[in-house]
Amino acid sequence: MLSIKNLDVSIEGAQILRGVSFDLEAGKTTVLIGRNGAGKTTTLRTVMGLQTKTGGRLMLGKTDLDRHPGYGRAKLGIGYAPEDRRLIPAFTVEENILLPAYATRMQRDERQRRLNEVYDLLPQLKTMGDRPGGGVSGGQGKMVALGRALMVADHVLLLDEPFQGLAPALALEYAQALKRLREARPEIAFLITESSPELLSSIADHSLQIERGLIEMEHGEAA
Amino acid sequence: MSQPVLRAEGLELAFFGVKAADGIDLEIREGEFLAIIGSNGSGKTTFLNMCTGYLSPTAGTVYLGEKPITGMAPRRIARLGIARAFQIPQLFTDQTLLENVMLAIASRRGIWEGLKPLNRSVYVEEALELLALFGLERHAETITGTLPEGLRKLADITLALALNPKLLLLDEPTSGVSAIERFSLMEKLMAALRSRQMTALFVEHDMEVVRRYADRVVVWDAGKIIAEGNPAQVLKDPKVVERVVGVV
Amino acid sequence: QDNPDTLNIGVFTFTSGPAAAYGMPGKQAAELMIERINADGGIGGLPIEAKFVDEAQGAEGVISEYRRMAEDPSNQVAVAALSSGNCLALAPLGEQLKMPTIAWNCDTHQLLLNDRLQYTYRPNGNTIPEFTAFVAYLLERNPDVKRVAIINPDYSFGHDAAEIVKTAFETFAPDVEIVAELFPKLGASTYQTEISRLSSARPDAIFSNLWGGDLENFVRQASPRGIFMQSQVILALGETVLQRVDLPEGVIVGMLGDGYWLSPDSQANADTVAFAEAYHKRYGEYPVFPAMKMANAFVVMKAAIEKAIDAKGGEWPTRDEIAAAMKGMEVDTMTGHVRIREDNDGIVDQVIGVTAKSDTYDFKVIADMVRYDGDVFMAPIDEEPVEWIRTLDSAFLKALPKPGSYK
Amino acid sequence: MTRLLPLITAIAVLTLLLLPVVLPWSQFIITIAIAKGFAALGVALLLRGGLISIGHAMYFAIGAYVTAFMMKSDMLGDLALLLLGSTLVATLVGLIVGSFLVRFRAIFFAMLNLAVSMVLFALFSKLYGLTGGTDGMRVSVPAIFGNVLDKAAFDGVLYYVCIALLVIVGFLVRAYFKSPLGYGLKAIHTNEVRLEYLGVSAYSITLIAYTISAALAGLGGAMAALSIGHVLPEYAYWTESGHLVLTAVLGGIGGVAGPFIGSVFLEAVHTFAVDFAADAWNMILGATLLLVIFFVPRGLFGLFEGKPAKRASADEETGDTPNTAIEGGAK
Amino acid sequence: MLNSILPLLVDGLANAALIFFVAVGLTLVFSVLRILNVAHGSFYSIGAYGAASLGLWLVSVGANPWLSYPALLVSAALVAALFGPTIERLLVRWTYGKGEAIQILVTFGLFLILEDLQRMVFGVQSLYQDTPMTLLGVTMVGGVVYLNYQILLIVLALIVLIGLRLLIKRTRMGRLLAAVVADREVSEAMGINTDRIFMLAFSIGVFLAALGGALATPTTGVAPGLGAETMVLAFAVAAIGGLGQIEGAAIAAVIVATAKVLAVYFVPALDSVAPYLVMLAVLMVRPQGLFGVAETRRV
Ligand SMILES: Nc1ncnc2c1ncn2[C@@H]1O[C@H](COP(=O)(O)OP(=O)(O)OP(=O)(O)O)[C@@H](O)[C@H]1O
Ligand SMILES: Nc1ncnc2c1ncn2[C@@H]1O[C@H](COP(=O)(O)OP(=O)(O)OP(=O)(O)O)[C@@H](O)[C@H]1O
Ligand SMILES: [Mg+2]
Ligand SMILES: [Mg+2]
Repeated sequence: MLSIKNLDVSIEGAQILRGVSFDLEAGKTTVLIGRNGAGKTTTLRTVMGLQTKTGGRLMLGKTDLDRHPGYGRAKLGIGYAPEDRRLIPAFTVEENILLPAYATRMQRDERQRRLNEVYDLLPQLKTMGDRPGGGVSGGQGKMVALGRALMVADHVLLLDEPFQGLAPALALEYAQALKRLREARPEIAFLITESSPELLSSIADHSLQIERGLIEMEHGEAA
Repeated sequence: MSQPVLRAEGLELAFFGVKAADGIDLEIREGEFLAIIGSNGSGKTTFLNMCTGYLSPTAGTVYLGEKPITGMAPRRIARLGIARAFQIPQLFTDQTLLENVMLAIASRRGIWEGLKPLNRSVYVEEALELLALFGLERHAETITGTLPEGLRKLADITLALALNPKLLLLDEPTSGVSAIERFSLMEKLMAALRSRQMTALFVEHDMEVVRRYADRVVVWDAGKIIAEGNPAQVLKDPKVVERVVGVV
Repeated sequence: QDNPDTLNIGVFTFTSGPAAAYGMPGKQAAELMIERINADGGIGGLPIEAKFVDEAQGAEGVISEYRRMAEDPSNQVAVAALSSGNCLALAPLGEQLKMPTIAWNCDTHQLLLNDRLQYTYRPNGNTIPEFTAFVAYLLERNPDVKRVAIINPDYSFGHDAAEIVKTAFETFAPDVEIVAELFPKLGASTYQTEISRLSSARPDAIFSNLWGGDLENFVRQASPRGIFMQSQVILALGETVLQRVDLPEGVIVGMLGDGYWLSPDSQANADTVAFAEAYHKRYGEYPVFPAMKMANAFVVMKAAIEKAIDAKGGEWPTRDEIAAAMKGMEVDTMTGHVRIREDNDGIVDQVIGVTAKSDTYDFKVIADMVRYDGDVFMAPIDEEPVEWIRTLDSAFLKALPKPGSYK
Repeated sequence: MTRLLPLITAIAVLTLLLLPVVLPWSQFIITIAIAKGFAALGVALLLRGGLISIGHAMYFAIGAYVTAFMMKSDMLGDLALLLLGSTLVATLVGLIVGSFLVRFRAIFFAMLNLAVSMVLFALFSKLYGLTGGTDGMRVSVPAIFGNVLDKAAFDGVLYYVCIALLVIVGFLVRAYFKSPLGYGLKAIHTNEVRLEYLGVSAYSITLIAYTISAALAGLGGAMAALSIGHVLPEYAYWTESGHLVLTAVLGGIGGVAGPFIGSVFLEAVHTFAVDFAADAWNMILGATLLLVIFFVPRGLFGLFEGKPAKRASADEETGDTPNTAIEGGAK
Repeated sequence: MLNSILPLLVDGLANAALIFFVAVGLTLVFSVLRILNVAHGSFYSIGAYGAASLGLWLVSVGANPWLSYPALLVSAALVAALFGPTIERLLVRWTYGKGEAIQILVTFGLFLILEDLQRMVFGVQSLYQDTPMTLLGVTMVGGVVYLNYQILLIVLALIVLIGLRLLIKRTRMGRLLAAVVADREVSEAMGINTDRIFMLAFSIGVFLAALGGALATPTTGVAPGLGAETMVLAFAVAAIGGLGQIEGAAIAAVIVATAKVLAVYFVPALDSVAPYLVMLAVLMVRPQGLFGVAETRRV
């Protein structure tokens, strides 16, 4: 689905990613594991066009992502939940979830259908719907960010350290939600970064280890 | 039984109708390593904010020893000996790591030292020593704004340690730190605390960390304390399992 | 010492900012005068070469320009300046650096008040006679005036004028009441609130020494709102806007001196007429009084240098000699006559009149003119001039020529 | 590069000392440039803490007016007294005004300084009896330790006094930058919360900075008043303050020399612009400003400075032993 | 009694209307781009010059005088179309996320350049074009003659206020704007073309400033220096209202204008400092402005 080839990224003269290559397959969950500062976030941001790359290619199916500016990638069906949530504080939770739908000019009924779908998968969100985005805690925010990403994620879903800072109960819920999602939307390719792999063992199909901007080893099927 | 270092009585605070603290009573005893766990949004960070003067509770009082400190500015509370590390690292992002730590040391020793330079050997040596605690000395000359999240977190803890406080409050010290490094971080932290004889409180989501390191654990839910005690027992409490630990 | 090849001078005026509406005619007149004088063989055989300095750059820029100019011995005369703040700052500098300076538009009576200057000369009169004359003219024309409002720009020139006008009313017509005193900011673009205030105060007469773009703005905003119908308006610097805005008839206007290009004296002077025509041809406008003030400053400069050359038997004079030549000098200017008093102040007639339609021009001209003798409103040397006004009385007014007497 | 700094400084000071001998007309311009440089240094100092003041010309004006007032009295008209007195008054006013304003940040800090300076500007222009209104006040030539000189000789002395002060005050401010207080000021910019949690009062840090900056501007104002010989309310006008910020950023806020470099540079550009394109002075200034900001973002001083501190890199091997790299060395 | 208060009211509102257009543009640009645009006042004066020139041209070709009203709007739109996108793209865009000092200085540099450009193009004499004002005639209010045009301005300001409010609260555009305001990067990731939003917001700001200038021409002359003058006032109003607050700008405009009017009527000496005194008073009590929201860092 998404194919990353020889990705090079430098920030302020320091090379952060060195020839990162891997493919995401539809219906499969790929986990990117690495220590702090290894380049996980940078990889995701580059896919979203938030970070300029110095080399390499990004292909979504047959589409070259270079032809699409950062803001166009949501419309192509790539959903992204950033590490630090980044909700719009002044919007309600529901408005936050709907934001990508407005941005990509989604039809009204399609919008509603997807919102309901998100609420089905993540029932906690429904109860928070009209709280302001600035008023939810760190963990709740992760859920909202996932819901928001799902609004447009037709092909690829990028989740940056979704479990970080989640209380274990919530992390389990989150993992279950991911599983439900996996079943409900088998066509999506998942890319999840994580520094603690154990939570993902149940859902990961592939896992990649990234170290200092290099993909170190590749496990075929996760244990 | 040892003296309480910090005591909170009946703290209450709500945001937009959401109760982040709903009658919190808690004591931290001298020399202990107390863990706070709880679901997300249950008010753990808010509690730390109230203890350190960043937020004022609408009711209740926080005592440091016998002295009420509610309503005091964070800097006065800091001078009384409570230091804090943050959930989201709070650093001076356009200065080097070394400068960050030296500034913290200078604050402790009294920042009003006239025009004497900051990078005198006393400061530099102590700062490097502190940085060495978490193996950060290699990054001493790095602008902290460009450090990866995990290292920023460690830097943040180092700044709090530099104040050499009586009581150290740590908000999720291991979140954002990769699983591989989590325990070694905690080991280093415990060593530092012990050698300095500090009392500490830490908010944590990793139950394994709590189990291994906490002397006592307090469980938060929706602004209330729902359980308290020895980690081994508390973590088995069905209420805690349901709301916080989760059933695998 | 060798004779120089050119006569280098500096000319200070506003060429940018809101004050340029007044400063540019000065600059244009200077350019034209230089051209005409040079075409005529220059001064003492030397062509004039001028450097223009924009006063809008602020006092310290102006001062540093002046210093640079004065410290270069090849520069002989400074024609400076427009703004009274700059004039006051440059005068002592002129003494220190021994730079003959012709204060072409420094009307503030503070300039020569306390110091005996050797290098700065003002051939164009000062605020005391200029504004007292308007009160005299108004009281002659509208003896029944009881309520007077003042609207002047908010800086020394405006406040000084208000002080003088109020003192003159107190002296000549003590029953006149000042019903409003407004000082809008210099360069204010809108006067609507002030106009409402003026309107609601119902004054019989409104005095104003607004000038430049400010004056144009005020007139344009006040006239549709009936101010000119409601009150007798006195625009002390009104002559400058006659060609640019359509003032109603009967507005008392003046030109702070005698510098009106259409006055009988000017029209009788072939050189002035030629100058005005050339000016019109070049700049599309006839020379308003700042232009005439500048032109007259050049006339004085030329006369002084020529006098100094004569005194030196044809040799080129030093700066000191040029300055000395101006002492007590009397010159026929393009619009009348000036006599430089011992305190270096010029005694110049005051011309005042009212706006009227013209047969010849498609803009208003000044009719019903009076030409007050320069001496009558001049305070004696070393007397506090505003206090001096109080020593006059209404009998003094009787002796003056009447409106319409200058034909 | 850093090690060359003392050398460059020495050369610069030497050049300044000799300049009037070579180019006499430059003496006045440089005096003014230094005077304004002091004010710009005050502004730059605040900028280090992320505080933009669009009102600092008021302290410049206060320094200038105090000099003018002191000159009016018979006893106080001595150069040393004047410089001292003006700086003192500006410092005091800075302390008082600052005690209200340093609570504010960002745009609000800028705007409030603007507002206060405009009120002061209005006072200077309206209190005719006291300040001479918009015509300003004359500043005659003061004595130097009781010796009365003529203007030209005095200007010469003033020039060298300014340079001496530039060196002395420059070193003091540099020491301040390097002290914990100076670092604390920089910390205001990035994280006040953490600063407070370190037990440091952000309020006091900013108030000290503000007061120092007012003192610097006041000193500059006194020099300008003495050199120009006339003070005007315009000194306090907001565009003057804008120019001070411009000077500071143009020169660079990384070190003490920056604002002075900016100031001398601007005076030079001005001098040439007046000769070649008098009508486009603002345009030249604006374009210069943009060019410098675009191409030398750290200001002209950045050209002389060493490389910025190391940024993080994924390459862990580059993390060499830190001690040697510390600027100035750990003794 | 009423007769003496009424003129104060009309003057206050008419003044407020003129200030409002500029201040609201400034505040809008600030709220979206987080940039205090010092050159904003220049767009006001360029708008004024444009409207006056277009109006004078219409008169010179003998066009129907009623065309002078649309001419005001057209010239503002032209100025916005000409300057908005280009300046945003060439200069302002570069400063995003660069720290306030840089932003203020870049726009200050732009301001200096634009001021000289205007002087080169339009000269130093003031331009004046009052057809729209004369066509509407006058009205007596409380014994004082007012221009009907002044009253029209009040109405127009209200329309702009309501229009902007609707745009921001009710439209998709408004929602996207708000998102970009809060977090540019995440907005981009969620599919918003933030570049376009910024350009649009900046151009709307330019349009509002130019519109203010254009609408002012029938009652004021246009001369060099107008921009600087207006801008400081707009700053004060935007700060008093709370930066980024549209309703705040409206109310602050009324407050500042009223203060000015009261000063002119009762203490003329305070006329020019009135806006600053109001600003000091308001910000001392409410540091974030009347409607501003205090930003606290969540830790
Ligand atoms: N703006 C920046 N300037 C300089 N370096 C940066 C910047 N952003 C990231 N880096 C560097 O890029 C490297 C990779 O960062 P990245 O955030 O991708 O790591 P990560 O694997 O996501 O780590 P974490 O687990 O801490 O989130 C780090 O060394 C970081 O310091
Ligand atoms: N400054 C604030 N403004 C509004 N709401 C707030 C604020 N701070 C906290 N809250 C709300 O108070 C509740 C408690 O928040 P708090 O940050 O204390 O939770 P927490 O227990 O630390 O959660 P987490 O483990 O996710 O960090 C949450 O609902 C949060 O949204
Ligand atoms: Mg990351
Ligand atoms: Mg928390």
